[in-house]
Amino acid sequence: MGEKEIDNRFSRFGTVSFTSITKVNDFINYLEQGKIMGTRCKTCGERFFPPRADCCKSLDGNMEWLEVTGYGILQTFSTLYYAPAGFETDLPYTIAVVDFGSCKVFGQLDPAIDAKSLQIGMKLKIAVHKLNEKQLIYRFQEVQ
Amino acid sequence: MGEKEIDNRFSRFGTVSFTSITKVNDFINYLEQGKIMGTRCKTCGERFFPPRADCCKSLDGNMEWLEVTGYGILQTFSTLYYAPAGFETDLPYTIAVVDFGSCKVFGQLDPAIDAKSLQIGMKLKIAVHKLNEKQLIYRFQEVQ
Amino acid sequence: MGKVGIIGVGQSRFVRSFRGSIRELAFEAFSEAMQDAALSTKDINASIICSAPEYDKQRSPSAVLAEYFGLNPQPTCYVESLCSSGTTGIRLAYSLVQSGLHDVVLVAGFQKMSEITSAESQERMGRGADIQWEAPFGTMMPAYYALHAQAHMTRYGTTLYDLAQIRIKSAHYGAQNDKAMIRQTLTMDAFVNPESKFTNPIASPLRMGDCCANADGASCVIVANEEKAKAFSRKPIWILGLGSATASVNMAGRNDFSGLAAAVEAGKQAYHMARVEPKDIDVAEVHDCFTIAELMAYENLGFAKPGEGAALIRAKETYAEGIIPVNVDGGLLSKGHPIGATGGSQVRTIVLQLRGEAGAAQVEDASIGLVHNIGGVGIYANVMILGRE
Amino acid sequence: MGKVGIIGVGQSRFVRSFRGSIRELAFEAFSEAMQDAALSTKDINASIICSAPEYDKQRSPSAVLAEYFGLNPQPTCYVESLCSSGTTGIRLAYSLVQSGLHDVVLVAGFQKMSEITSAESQERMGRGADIQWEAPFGTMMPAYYALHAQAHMTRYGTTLYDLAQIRIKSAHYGAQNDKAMIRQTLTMDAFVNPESKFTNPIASPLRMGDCCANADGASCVIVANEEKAKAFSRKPIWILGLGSATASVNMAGRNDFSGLAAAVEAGKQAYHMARVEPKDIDVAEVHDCFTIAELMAYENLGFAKPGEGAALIRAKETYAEGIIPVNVDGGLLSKGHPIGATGGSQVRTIVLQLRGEAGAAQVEDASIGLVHNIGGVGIYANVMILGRE
Ligand SMILES: [Zn+2]
Ligand SMILES: [Zn+2]
Repeated sequence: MGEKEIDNRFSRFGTVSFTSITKVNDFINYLEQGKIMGTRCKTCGERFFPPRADCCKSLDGNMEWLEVTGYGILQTFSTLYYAPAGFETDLPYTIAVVDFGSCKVFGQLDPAIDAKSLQIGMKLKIAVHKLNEKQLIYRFQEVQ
Repeated sequence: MGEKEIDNRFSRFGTVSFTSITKVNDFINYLEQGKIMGTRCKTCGERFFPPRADCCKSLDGNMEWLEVTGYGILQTFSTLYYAPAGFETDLPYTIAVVDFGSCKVFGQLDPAIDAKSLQIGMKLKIAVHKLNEKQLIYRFQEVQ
Repeated sequence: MGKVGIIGVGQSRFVRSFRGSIRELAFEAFSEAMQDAALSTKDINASIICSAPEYDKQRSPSAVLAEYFGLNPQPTCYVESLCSSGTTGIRLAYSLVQSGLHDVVLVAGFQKMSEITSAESQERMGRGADIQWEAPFGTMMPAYYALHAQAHMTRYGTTLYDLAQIRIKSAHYGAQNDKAMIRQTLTMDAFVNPESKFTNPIASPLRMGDCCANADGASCVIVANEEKAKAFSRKPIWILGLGSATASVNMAGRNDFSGLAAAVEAGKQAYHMARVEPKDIDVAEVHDCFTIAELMAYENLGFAKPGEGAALIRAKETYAEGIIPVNVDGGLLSKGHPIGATGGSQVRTIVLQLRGEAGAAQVEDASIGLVHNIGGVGIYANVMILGRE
Repeated sequence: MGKVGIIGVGQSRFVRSFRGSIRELAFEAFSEAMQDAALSTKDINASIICSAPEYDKQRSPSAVLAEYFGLNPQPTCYVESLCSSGTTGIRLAYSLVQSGLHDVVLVAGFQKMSEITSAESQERMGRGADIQWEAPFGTMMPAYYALHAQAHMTRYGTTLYDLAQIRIKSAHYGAQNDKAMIRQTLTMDAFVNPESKFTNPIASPLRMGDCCANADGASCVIVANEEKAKAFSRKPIWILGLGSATASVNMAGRNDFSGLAAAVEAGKQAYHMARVEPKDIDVAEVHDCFTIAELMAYENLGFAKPGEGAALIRAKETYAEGIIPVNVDGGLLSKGHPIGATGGSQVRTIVLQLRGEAGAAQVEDASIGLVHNIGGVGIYANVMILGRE
């Protein structure tokens, strides 16, 4: 997918990324375009989020990208008051799982949402957020 | 053996020590006195070098200290031209195994010994060496 | 095939900060298990060493420990499945014995996190989840269990009061266990008094009182085939059932957060192999790294129906006198959680119970016991059923 | 008891720097082995994941790989014995199958050192030895094998010329192996010309030409009980013998440096279990992380008497046409040494040889093969004997 000599684009994912090289590095370019993408196996049709380069059913890597769109349903959430190294200044922050029907997505909530207003079953959408000039992430946002 | 709140004396062993806390921390005090000490199980008489706090035969920790003395016989050796982190400026240096009869000892050779003069089977002695104000080690030396 | 028995168990005291190296820590459990089984090193045909990775400095610790135990030239290896490493090691020891490769296999688990810095341990915790898709969001183990607690509370009406009852039971039995790290009893005051540290928020809805603490510790379990077990031991305890399962590391791969699917599956396998049912279990050790973990275990193992775990603890039915005594050694919440040592410590407790040697917390005439040991938030699950006959 | 067979093998290309994550690297070997065995994920009852610790960032990689392979909820765990992790995993898979716990077990080994910095890998190498008693002296793996080379040369008159002959054989076969990292043939000129990088001193007496190189790579081996092996595979290869042993991590605990005592012991066990002798072996893969390691293996496995290993390579008897062909896939010296993947790659080569599918390096009518896989400098040793019948 990438063509540079050392394609370490994935180091740009999230606040702290321990991964830099992956066959799905194009995920980062899609984030830059404001798109959160999963993959779908062209051989068997299986959808994957997080995206994968390989299908464990077809045992091959014949994948296409597919955008996560629309509204999702909040499955569960938690607000953290302690954090691993690198996240201390973000505290408190809320992580959540949201079901978009064709796939589920794990991520952080937009800090603008009042954690007290959260209810499992509520509708949320997803959007790309630039943490700084280099790092990109996605966050769940309120549906107006 | 130690009595301080956090007894991390073993961090003083060698150029780089990844171990700081051990029941045989007194080994470091003996080094300071110029002595290289193994242990002997008071229950069964087994001798150990490196020293141990526990006897795997008697399944207890009834140990006494015993000094490594006299002359040893060089078993084998190698001069390193590449080194792990922290040893780069010491290169080249020579490691060796020397048999003192009642125990064998692994360590570095005194850099004053010409590596070309080394022969398996030759006699060597052992002595404590201060690497700097904090770190202590032992080295094999020529017998005059 | 013949039976496989446990003929020796040992455990170090679990402490905040052990004053020795990992080999010296592991030796405390090793020597206790060897003395318990009345074996010498030549009787051990192989060893398996278990711990969680990167919490201490020694790479490939199995060879270092085997040498310190006097177990050369017998084979050894390192086995890991996070917090369930210990029972994964015992499962593999069972298979090594049952396959005929070895007669007697020793399993030692240890953890000594106190020698790395707090910053180092924070960094490593960040790499326990999927480093590609979840760690970039700032995940930690309490938050993963909190996701499940939130779902359980919403779905079934479980409350912080219910969770506190589990910690109070734990403290009751921890006070009786002289190898436990935390030995003070607790009352509900600790969970309602806003001055109490136990009410500090960690990851909502979980509070400090819902979480176990890291500890330094070691455990050791010796497994033997039927012939050797009968020859060496007056009271061998038999491995009747073994179950093991996994679930996706990524939360996005899960369908339900009100229980651990891997624990349900592992439990089913173990009951099937042992030909017993939940009602046949006389005493259980479950993986209570968090209060919600014990509550989910009640339901996932069939001690209560889904959603009825809270009723079980409210009725005190998981105390030693109840219908299904659980964690009557204080559990991880009171003993502390030295990751690689935890599974072996759970098995030790059940072995002592089935031998009738469990002291103050002895469950009367316990003959069938269960161990539930979880790695990560149900990423790995092992269930083991042990019996006197 | 029934037999245990190998029904699928796979390997990624071994490369300096793989352009993907560890799960994507491991998938290359996984998918090849699954296609080789014509299985789908539901046919796999459990998996074992092998690598050397701390050379990449993902803690507890077994769950991450099992999820990527589509192997939830089947159990998995991580197994490690340094460079022999792969065959330790296969040994445990054998026992899981033979014990009756599982029918089909998949073993995947991987290593991807290219994503940590060179400084990080240097630091980790310093922690591969006993960190309490040897690391403080500045030890590294080449130096440990050099201690053995020095002793072998002094005792038996082995020369650098003899060692170079082993590397030349390796290069000859590496050039034929399209999955090998280093594919150029070599002549003695590379070892006598002072301008050649192969003459650079590393740890006396070993020179650069005597050492294998790190690589990124993955391997996969699928093990099944007799019934499933016959049902799934036209050409199952049977595990006839398994041996495993250890020696002290501390050099001070060893009596002899001219061979590896653990390899001798593991070999004896494997020959005994398989009821064969060294002369019955048609083709062997031995752990040639250094040239001296292959030379010692000739002697430790009984292909030559102690001290006569050099004569064997001088007479070219370990070439494919010789009396005991060794490492005719190029060995670690040419394939590269992706630590956790190495044992599985060795087993794959022998399986292909016994099936008659080894291509240019096929040994005529090979029916019994041997794998010798060493962890550290003989700290761990595994020997496995495979057969067509
Ligand atoms: Zn597909
Ligand atoms: Zn003794």
